[in-house]
Amino acid sequence: MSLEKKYHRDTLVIKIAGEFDMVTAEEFRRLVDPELDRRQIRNLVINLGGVSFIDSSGLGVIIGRYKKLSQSGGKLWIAAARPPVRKILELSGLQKIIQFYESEKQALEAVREA
Amino acid sequence: MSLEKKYHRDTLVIKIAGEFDMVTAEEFRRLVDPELDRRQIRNLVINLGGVSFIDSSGLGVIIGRYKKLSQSGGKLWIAAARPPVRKILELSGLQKIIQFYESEKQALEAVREA
Amino acid sequence: MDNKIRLEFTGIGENVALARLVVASLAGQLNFTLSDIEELKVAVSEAVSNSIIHGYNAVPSGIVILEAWSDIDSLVIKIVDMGKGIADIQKAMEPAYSTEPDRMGLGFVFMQSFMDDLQVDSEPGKGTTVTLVKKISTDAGRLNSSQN
Amino acid sequence: MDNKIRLEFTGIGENVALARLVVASLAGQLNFTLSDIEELKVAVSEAVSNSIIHGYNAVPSGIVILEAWSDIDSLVIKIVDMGKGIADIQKAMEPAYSTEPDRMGLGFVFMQSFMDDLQVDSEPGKGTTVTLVKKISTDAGRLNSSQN
Ligand SMILES: Nc1ncnc2c1ncn2[C@@H]1O[C@H](COP(=O)(O)OP(=O)(O)O)[C@@H](O)[C@H]1O
Ligand SMILES: Nc1ncnc2c1ncn2[C@@H]1O[C@H](COP(=O)(O)OP(=O)(O)O)[C@@H](O)[C@H]1O
Repeated sequence: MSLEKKYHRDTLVIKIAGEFDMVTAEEFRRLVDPELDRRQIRNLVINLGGVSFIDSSGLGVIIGRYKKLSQSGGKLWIAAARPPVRKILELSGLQKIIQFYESEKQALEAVREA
Repeated sequence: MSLEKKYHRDTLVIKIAGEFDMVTAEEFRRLVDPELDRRQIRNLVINLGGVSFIDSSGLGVIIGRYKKLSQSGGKLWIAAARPPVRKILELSGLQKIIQFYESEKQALEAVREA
Repeated sequence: MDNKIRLEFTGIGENVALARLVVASLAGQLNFTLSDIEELKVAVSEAVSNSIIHGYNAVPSGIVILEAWSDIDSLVIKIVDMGKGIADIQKAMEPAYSTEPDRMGLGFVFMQSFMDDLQVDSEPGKGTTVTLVKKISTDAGRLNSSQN
Repeated sequence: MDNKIRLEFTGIGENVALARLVVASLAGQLNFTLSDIEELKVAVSEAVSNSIIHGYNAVPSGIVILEAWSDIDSLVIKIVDMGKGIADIQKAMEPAYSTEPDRMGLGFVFMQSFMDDLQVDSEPGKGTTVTLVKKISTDAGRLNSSQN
């Protein structure tokens, strides 16, 4: 499992690789929440391209960040989810509230145009 | 685990992929022994390029085929073993009695020149 | 082939991956499709995470037991904890119901939608047993579905 | 982190891979190098294969138990069978000694050369317990060895 972060102005990009379960979810929360609290982050892009597995703990931490961002007027974008991961995200109805993009580049373009 | 066989005249080439343990060893024996018995096989080339793991059961079935071939004047050649597999083969002293080649192609060239 | 395994492990997050790995390996020995194996991994991940998070309140002293065996046409997996148990099982299984504010209440939903059968036995103060059953698709069945 | 696992499985060849997988996954949680993990896999493979082939004479009704836990500086693995046992342990451990004509007698040799400690307890008619210990190389130790 690995987590990488980078910034584009008021956008935070998190790239996750490995299995997104309760262990990863906890590390994700510990990495992202201080950033959301301290900095003026308006957009959080989550690149799931390297994620081979996700369960409701991984899903839960994504939705939790979505709620947190919504309260402060921010937005969440999901990029590069592979089919099995996408299946789980869709089963939860996530695509009704969060935009999915094929690649991180496409997500960042959408952020710029928003 | 997978086993593939092909022929070049009196040479039988076996290509193994996966983990070479007691299960693979038994399948190897069941595939190769009837060929050695029925056909006029003088050279057995074992391509270990796809093998990620080997233990003494895998090693044992290779040495068993070496002995069998020696009795009928045949020879055994080993190709493409990766470093961790090679380490195990060498630990057993196998390289003193059996020739190791970098690739199947090189082993087959050596067979032709022998 | 008659195969039965039983895995006992300390209830820490790191072992959820271990439980998935064991079930995936067992399912790989049987006739499951890759997509079946993905679904089994999700269901097992949910049940084991629940034992650790809810059953033992994330205190890493509890033991979780995973038992798995296959009969002719299915793989049966039992996940057992000796944790705090569930008072109202029916309520717990409702979609979006969770006793933890930051969780989704989707664990049982995923187990239900990915498995052919799900059974929950629990007693407050004693612990919880979740039984998951996944049918092995016959070759004929798979042939048909790939023709569709 | 205190982690302890216990895996019980039917003594069939297919489960040797399962035992390797479980140990590799556990070792991956600790500070082992990839080469350490390869060596652990070989040692476990030898011990489990021996329980199946020798302990239970390849009759797939026997149960093999693998227990593993880590203390501060090492991983301890016990492989237990309730099979036929070993009459002369010292003889059994000699290089190239085997009671099976088509086997190599290298199992114990590999366990010994890859592990930091090996203990064999056995009683004819009762069964065999093999204990493998592998030291976790400290970061300092690994740094030194990569500088050599
Ligand atoms: N093994 C368990 N021990 C105790 N309570 C449990 C267990 N599994 C589930 N529960 C209860 O059932 C509820 C619903 O579970 P679930 O659908 O998996 O959602 P979530 O894990 O997101 O809360 C949990 O919030 C918890 O109260
Ligand atoms: N679990 C076991 N139960 C009974 N006998 C065993 C067991 N493990 C090892 N042995 C005995 O010890 C001998 C040497 O074992 P080993 O060095 O692994 O070589 P091999 O497996 O090639 O025979 C075996 O041939 C067998 O007689």
